Amino acid sequence: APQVEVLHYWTSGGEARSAAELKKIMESKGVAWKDFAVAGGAGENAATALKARVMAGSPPTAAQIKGPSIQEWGQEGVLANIDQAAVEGKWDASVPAVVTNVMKYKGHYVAVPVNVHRVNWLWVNPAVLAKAGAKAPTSFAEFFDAADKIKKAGLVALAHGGQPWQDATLFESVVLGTGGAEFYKKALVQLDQASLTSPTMIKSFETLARMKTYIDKDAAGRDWNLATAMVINGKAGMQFMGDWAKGEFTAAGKVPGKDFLCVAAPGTDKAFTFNIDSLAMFKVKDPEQQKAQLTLANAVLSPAFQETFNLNKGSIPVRTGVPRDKFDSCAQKSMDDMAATSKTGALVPSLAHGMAVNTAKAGAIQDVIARFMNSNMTPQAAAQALAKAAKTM
Amino acid sequence: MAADLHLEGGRVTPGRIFIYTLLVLVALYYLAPLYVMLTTSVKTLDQIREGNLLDFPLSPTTAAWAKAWSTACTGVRCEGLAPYFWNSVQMVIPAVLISSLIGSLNGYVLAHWRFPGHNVVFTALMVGCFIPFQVVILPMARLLGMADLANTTTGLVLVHIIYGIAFTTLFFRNYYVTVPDELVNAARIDGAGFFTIYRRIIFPLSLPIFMVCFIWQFTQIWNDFLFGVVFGGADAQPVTVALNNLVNTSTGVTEYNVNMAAAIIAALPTLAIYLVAGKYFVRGLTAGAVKG
Amino acid sequence: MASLSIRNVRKVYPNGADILKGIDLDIEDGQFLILVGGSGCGKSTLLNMIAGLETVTEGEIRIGERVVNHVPPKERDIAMVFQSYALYPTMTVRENISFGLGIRKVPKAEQEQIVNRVAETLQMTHLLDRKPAMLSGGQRQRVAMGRAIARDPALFLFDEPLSNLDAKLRVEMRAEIKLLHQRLGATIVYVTHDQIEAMTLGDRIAVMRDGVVQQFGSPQEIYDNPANLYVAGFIGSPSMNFLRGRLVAEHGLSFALEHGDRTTLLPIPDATPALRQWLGKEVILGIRPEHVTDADSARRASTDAAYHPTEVDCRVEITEPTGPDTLVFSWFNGTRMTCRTHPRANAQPGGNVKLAFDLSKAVFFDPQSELRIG
Amino acid sequence: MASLSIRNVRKVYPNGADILKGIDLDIEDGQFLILVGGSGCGKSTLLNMIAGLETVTEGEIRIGERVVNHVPPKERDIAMVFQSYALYPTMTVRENISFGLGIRKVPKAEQEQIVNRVAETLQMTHLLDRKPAMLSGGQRQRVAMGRAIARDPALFLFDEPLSNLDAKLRVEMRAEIKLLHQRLGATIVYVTHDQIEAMTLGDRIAVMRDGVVQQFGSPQEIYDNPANLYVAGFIGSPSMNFLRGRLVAEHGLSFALEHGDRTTLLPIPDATPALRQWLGKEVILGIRPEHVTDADSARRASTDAAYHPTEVDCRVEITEPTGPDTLVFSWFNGTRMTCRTHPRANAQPGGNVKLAFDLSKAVFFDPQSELRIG
Amino acid sequence: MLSPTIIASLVFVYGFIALTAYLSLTESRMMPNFEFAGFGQYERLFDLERWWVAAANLGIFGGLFILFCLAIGLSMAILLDQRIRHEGALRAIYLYPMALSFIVTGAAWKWILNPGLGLEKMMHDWGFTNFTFDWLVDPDMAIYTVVIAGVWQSSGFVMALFLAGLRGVDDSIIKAAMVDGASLPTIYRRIVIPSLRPVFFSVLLVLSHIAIKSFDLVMALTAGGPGTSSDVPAIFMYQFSFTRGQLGLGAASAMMMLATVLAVLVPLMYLETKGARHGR
Ligand SMILES: Nc1ncnc2c1ncn2[C@@H]1O[C@H](COP(=O)(O)OP(=O)(O)OP(=O)(O)O)[C@@H](O)[C@H]1O
Ligand SMILES: Nc1ncnc2c1ncn2[C@@H]1O[C@H](COP(=O)(O)OP(=O)(O)OP(=O)(O)O)[C@@H](O)[C@H]1O
Ligand SMILES: [Mg+2]
Ligand SMILES: [Mg+2]
Repeated sequence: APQVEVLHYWTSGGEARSAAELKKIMESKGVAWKDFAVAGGAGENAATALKARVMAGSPPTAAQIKGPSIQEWGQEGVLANIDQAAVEGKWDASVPAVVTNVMKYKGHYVAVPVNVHRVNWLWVNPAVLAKAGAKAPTSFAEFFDAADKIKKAGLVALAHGGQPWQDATLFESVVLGTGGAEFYKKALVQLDQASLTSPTMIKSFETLARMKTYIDKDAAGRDWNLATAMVINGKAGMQFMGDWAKGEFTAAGKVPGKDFLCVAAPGTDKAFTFNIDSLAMFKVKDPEQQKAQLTLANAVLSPAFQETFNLNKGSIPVRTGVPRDKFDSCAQKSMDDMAATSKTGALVPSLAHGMAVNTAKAGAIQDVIARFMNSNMTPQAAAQALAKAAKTM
Repeated sequence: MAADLHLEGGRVTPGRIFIYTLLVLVALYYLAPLYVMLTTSVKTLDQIREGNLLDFPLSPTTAAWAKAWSTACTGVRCEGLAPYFWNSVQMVIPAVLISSLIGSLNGYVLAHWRFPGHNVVFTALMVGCFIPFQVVILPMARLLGMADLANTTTGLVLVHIIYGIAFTTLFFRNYYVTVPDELVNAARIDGAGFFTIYRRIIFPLSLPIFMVCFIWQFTQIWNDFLFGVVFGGADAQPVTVALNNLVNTSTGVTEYNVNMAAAIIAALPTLAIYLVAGKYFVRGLTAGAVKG
Repeated sequence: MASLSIRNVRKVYPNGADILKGIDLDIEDGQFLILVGGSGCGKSTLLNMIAGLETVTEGEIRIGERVVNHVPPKERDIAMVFQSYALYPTMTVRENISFGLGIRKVPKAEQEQIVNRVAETLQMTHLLDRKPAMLSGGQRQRVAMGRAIARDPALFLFDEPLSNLDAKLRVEMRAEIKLLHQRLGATIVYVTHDQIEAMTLGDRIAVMRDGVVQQFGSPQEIYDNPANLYVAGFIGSPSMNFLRGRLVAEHGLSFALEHGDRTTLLPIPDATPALRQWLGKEVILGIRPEHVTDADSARRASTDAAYHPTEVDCRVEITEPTGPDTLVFSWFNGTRMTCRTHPRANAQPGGNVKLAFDLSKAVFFDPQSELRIG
Repeated sequence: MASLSIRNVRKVYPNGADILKGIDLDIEDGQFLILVGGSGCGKSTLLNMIAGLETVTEGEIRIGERVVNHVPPKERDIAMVFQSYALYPTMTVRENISFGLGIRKVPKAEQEQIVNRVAETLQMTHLLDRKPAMLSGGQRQRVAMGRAIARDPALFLFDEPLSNLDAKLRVEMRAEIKLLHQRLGATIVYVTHDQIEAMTLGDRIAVMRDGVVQQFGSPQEIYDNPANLYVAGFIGSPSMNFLRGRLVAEHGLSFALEHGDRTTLLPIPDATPALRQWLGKEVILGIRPEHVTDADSARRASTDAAYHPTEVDCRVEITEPTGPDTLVFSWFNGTRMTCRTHPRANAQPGGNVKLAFDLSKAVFFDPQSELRIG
Repeated sequence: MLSPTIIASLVFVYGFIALTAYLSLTESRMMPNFEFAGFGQYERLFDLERWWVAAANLGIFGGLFILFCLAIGLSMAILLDQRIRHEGALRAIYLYPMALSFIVTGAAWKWILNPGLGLEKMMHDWGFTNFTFDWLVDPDMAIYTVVIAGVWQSSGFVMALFLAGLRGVDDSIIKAAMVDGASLPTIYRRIVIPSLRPVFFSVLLVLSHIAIKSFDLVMALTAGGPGTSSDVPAIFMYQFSFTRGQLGLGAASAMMMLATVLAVLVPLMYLETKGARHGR
């Protein structure tokens, strides 16, 4: 019988429910679903398992891979051409080019996008701000002003978890807010050496250094959702985090716009850092499985799935033509901003979530940021280290 | 040692009070994490958020245990740890038995059928204990793939056997060198061959060291994560992988009570083994396993 | 039963240790060969080679007519009793004894019969269902023996089988083994480093030292006419006394012992021509404790009315009354002497005793080559 | 040096085993006490109690004037040599010997002097820097001894110190210990199950059995006049021969031995009045091998011209030529006898030999109580 | 006669080591690539600050872990050897952490050591507001929390090994020392502990095995953080080989780990075999 084996790391509550939706759709189409879930460390264990499977010559039908990694796997020659599904599903028409470009290797579709996350969000607890006498910030100046007030009120201004990817998330929003989308692209996507050591970058690090002072000392190693919890129950005022944080708020029964606010990270309301989850398709021999693979690809992009999945996960659909009335205000803002920025060129890939550069470079950069966050490194030295890390092959 | 250093017998002296106090304090240190895990697993999420680590559960509930065992999601499946638990059982039993048996045979060869260079081989095996398992993942995957054993329990068992042999051989060899050569020679003269000697003479003597080896191997294999995740595939994932999936949420609410219950469930078989067979462990070690 | 012949056998261990340096021994069917020698001289090595447990580096070992150099142990038709018994600890006595039979596919009924017969011979029928751990040392010894005699091998090998027993049991087991040999007429090679066992059990003794056979002969031959100083000192307990002196031509031929400015003369009766050649030269005199005895006993015991042993006054250092005799350790001209006296001689430490030297049984050695003269 | 007194000492192990059942022993300063007895009779237990390594259940142990029941070992001023040597494996010989001195805070220089003196006494100066693993059994034994004599304790305790040695070394060490005792004038308690050691070393012997002292006396006393059958059989090697028979009034008093329809009469010279009381009753005769000898030797050795031992023809089963004597095992009226003959008697297995029974040295036992008569 | 399984395990160990050695000399990225490329990966490795942090952490962790396990294990064994009542129960308590996987250990300790959740919060709740224990979040101290958890897990096993060793010490040696006048501490210090040498060897072998391969524990407890401050070579290798697509570099780091093992193990084995020949 046709079946798909999907390697993914959607293991926690909301995500798992979303993935289960896909399973249901597939089963309704007569395709069995074999679940290969491997959680942990932003897909580290999944990557290892995947490599072992490829090495063994028995890759899964699809695996959760994203960004430049798709190109790297493409180079290994193990990804399947799914242009046929793209034609059937008219992907080129319904999915923005910024996204489809990532899904193609040498002009052919090898992966299917699942959703878009916006990363440059700032989550705010309005009650805390009100108590401290501050308002939701839109610039760094306002941000620090608000932060000072919250601190004075005896609360934590900035909820954060000291894990390398969270540090990087914070960093990229700061860079985007400091230098704008063009600078962001030059520095963090093209890794232009001059930009990396430029005063703008140094200024970004300075801002970051200042932000550190608003983070409580227990942040190291804290999971992001615990940081979010601090915002939810009023122990902290703000948090930089992608839109998946929304799930935590809603799970706690909070209402967007009332109990919490989603605002663009300071200085980035005209920009959008995206993080796209995607499923890369691996070459399978059995024609029946190949067909199942194509079915899977189209199922992922079907409006029905796009709606339920993204509602569950907090992200937004990757394609057009999905009814938006069920989505909350934050998601709707996200959709608008994405449409707008894709025209202005301010739609930029997230560095922290492996959308901007290949894994080796991203890792090296992440190491530099983590070191900066956890030591007394000067902004100048950090910029130099960043430039060096960018040269990693 | 068995020498009676304390002729005073059971009499209570300040020294003994001190010793007992110290022992009990240390025991508390060892027990603290277990206490935390156990109490947390029967608390409600609210009490966990509000309360103190050492607080006694206010209204103990086994809901978390039930969830961890049978309904928690570990991916698309929401069947709890139960199916993975059985995967682990299917993997660990043959792997422990076979690796111990092979270790026993190897130890017998190294201790009693000395061939030229047996010391070199032995040293090489010891060094082999130190190979970081990460480096064997890819080549091993390729070999398993070629043997058509990738993603099967059989393949996983095989890998555990191969990398368990070094340690089991070490244990058995060190035990068997305490069995006098003359016993083997006597059997050879009585007309027994290699396997007869093993089966009739050596094997019946090996119970204590088999216990040590079983316990060690069981712990190692049951608790292994790395091999399980990369060679287990979708169908043969052991309980540690499921536990990891459960605990390592990347999004969503962390249910500490379920996590703790799951952690304890995953550790139950090994805990049981230590409690039941622990005394054989020390006895077996005394019988020769640690004599370098 | 079979003869055993060992021809120029050498053993070099893989680590280069040259342990046996050309051993030649021959015994006939039904003979009892004893291997003695100090610790580490290669006795067990040789025995293991006969058993096939060690390879033969050079030379030839024959059991009966067959060269067995390359025959594995189980096909050599031998039975061996190990120094440490080597009983199978997990088996009962019965199973221990029948193990070798089972492997040789002897029918069950016959096995049982043999086990019972053996158990009766060794008086251990009541022990058959015990495990070795529940047996005393002597009982274990008997089981080890039983395991060997249950089979009917061409050759028995014993490696110091009594060394772990206490003296009393050792005497009993010695008698048992001797009886066994007489009853079965078995060919036996027996390793020991106990000279009493060597003397009392063997038909032939090979005295080894550092991988070389020093002397090979009957016990009496070796006791009375040791080939060299080593053999003379090794065989006999307490050891032979050695005195260094000069041969002089008084009373026929005499052994002259100088100590300070005193010279003691010990006349030698029936001196051989070979010995006469050494007149005027230095020799070593060897005399056993029982030939240095209290003067009174010596006179009574003398068979040869014509010969009167020389009597000398000596200072007694220690006495050891063993019951039937009293051993006296005394100083004689700067050498410590062991003498065997009758209890009634009543020597006392610190006192003096008149000792009689019976030189008719003395032997002489070349101080350079250490070989016996004559 | 000190006297040792053991008064009604009992030992019950925690598991309820009642091992010592009231031991009374007294030795004076400088005496050499031997404890002998079968395996498991409680010798080591008693020694350990004297050393303070086991608690005393009941009774009193005194070293010198002091009751030591509750004194820990280190304050008892004793030195002990263990059966298994118990050398400290991680220390060199030198360190082994000086360990006890160091603990007693003897100055370094003096320690060195003592170690050197001890090493010289025991001829092991060249071994001082070796570890025990590199020593042969005999050398280890000497180190254990050295460790004990390095100190100058009130009391030496030896637990079967020679049991692991081969016969040759055993004889040498025996002499060494005897000498040591004479030189130091030390008080010594010495455990052994070897009767020869017991006979040759001790001033006093205590023969134990199942936690009870069977006889306590000088070696000669015990050898000549054993208190009961057990002691008689235990002391002496080879063992005393026992014959069961009846006392009849022929040739004064005779021991009548019936076998089938034959009766052999052995006249008893110098019968004591106590023995005469048993006329007509059944008794057990005990006679040592050296008093059953070949007729020829017996005649020669006899001191009493008036008494002529009874001569009997016996069938020889085995012979054991030990060198100075030949042991003959023979059957006499249904009992196996061990006899000590002169080598020239030349008994042959299967042949006959005329044996002379010297009943002047025989002892008699009550078959019921097993106590000696007279 | 050489057992085929020994050969097999030697092949699977040394064959794969050889393969890794070769990969460390290639430019392998995501997947193995067998084109020889010289020692570039090693140069890159030595140039990486993170590698040196990891190596230094292994030194700190390995050293302290082994030291404390030895000290605690030996002390506990000696105390338990004093004819303790309920020895069996105590032994089981000390031994049970060994039964837990490092993932569980790490999770439990992560919670206890977390200043906001565990010990520190508890002390604050009880009124000791000056109490601070924030090693887990202190980049300079994080590696020591790994030591705490590691010692907790393994010291019981070490205790069992030593206890077995103590039970094997010849009685009469101890009696001899008592008669020689030594006190209990002296007996242990001078006589008993020195004769446990082979046990020390086994313990060192097992502990260094655990230390060098420590991966799960660090992963679960600190995940190498804060930042990379508690990184260890095993994590370094894992990340570079599998997550970061720098297989060649990962292989180079694996080779460095193996070299360290050899550097420690070979002298140890030599000393031990030599000691076994002459020492005991
Ligand atoms: N496998 C071996 N390799 C190298 N040398 C060996 C080996 N086995 C024994 N030897 C050496 O050979 C010599 C003779 O050993 P063997 O066991 O034959 O002595 P032995 O005469 O039986 O002594 P003992 O009376 O102590 O039993 C010894 O020096 C011993 O160290
Ligand atoms: N700790 C103990 N608990 C109970 N019984 C014991 C203990 N130690 C020894 N025994 C028993 O006490 C008896 C006497 O033992 P002991 O060691 O004193 O014998 P021994 O006379 O020295 O014998 P051997 O000659 O064999 O050394 C034995 O039956 C032994 O089993
Ligand atoms: Mg030998
Ligand atoms: Mg004893």
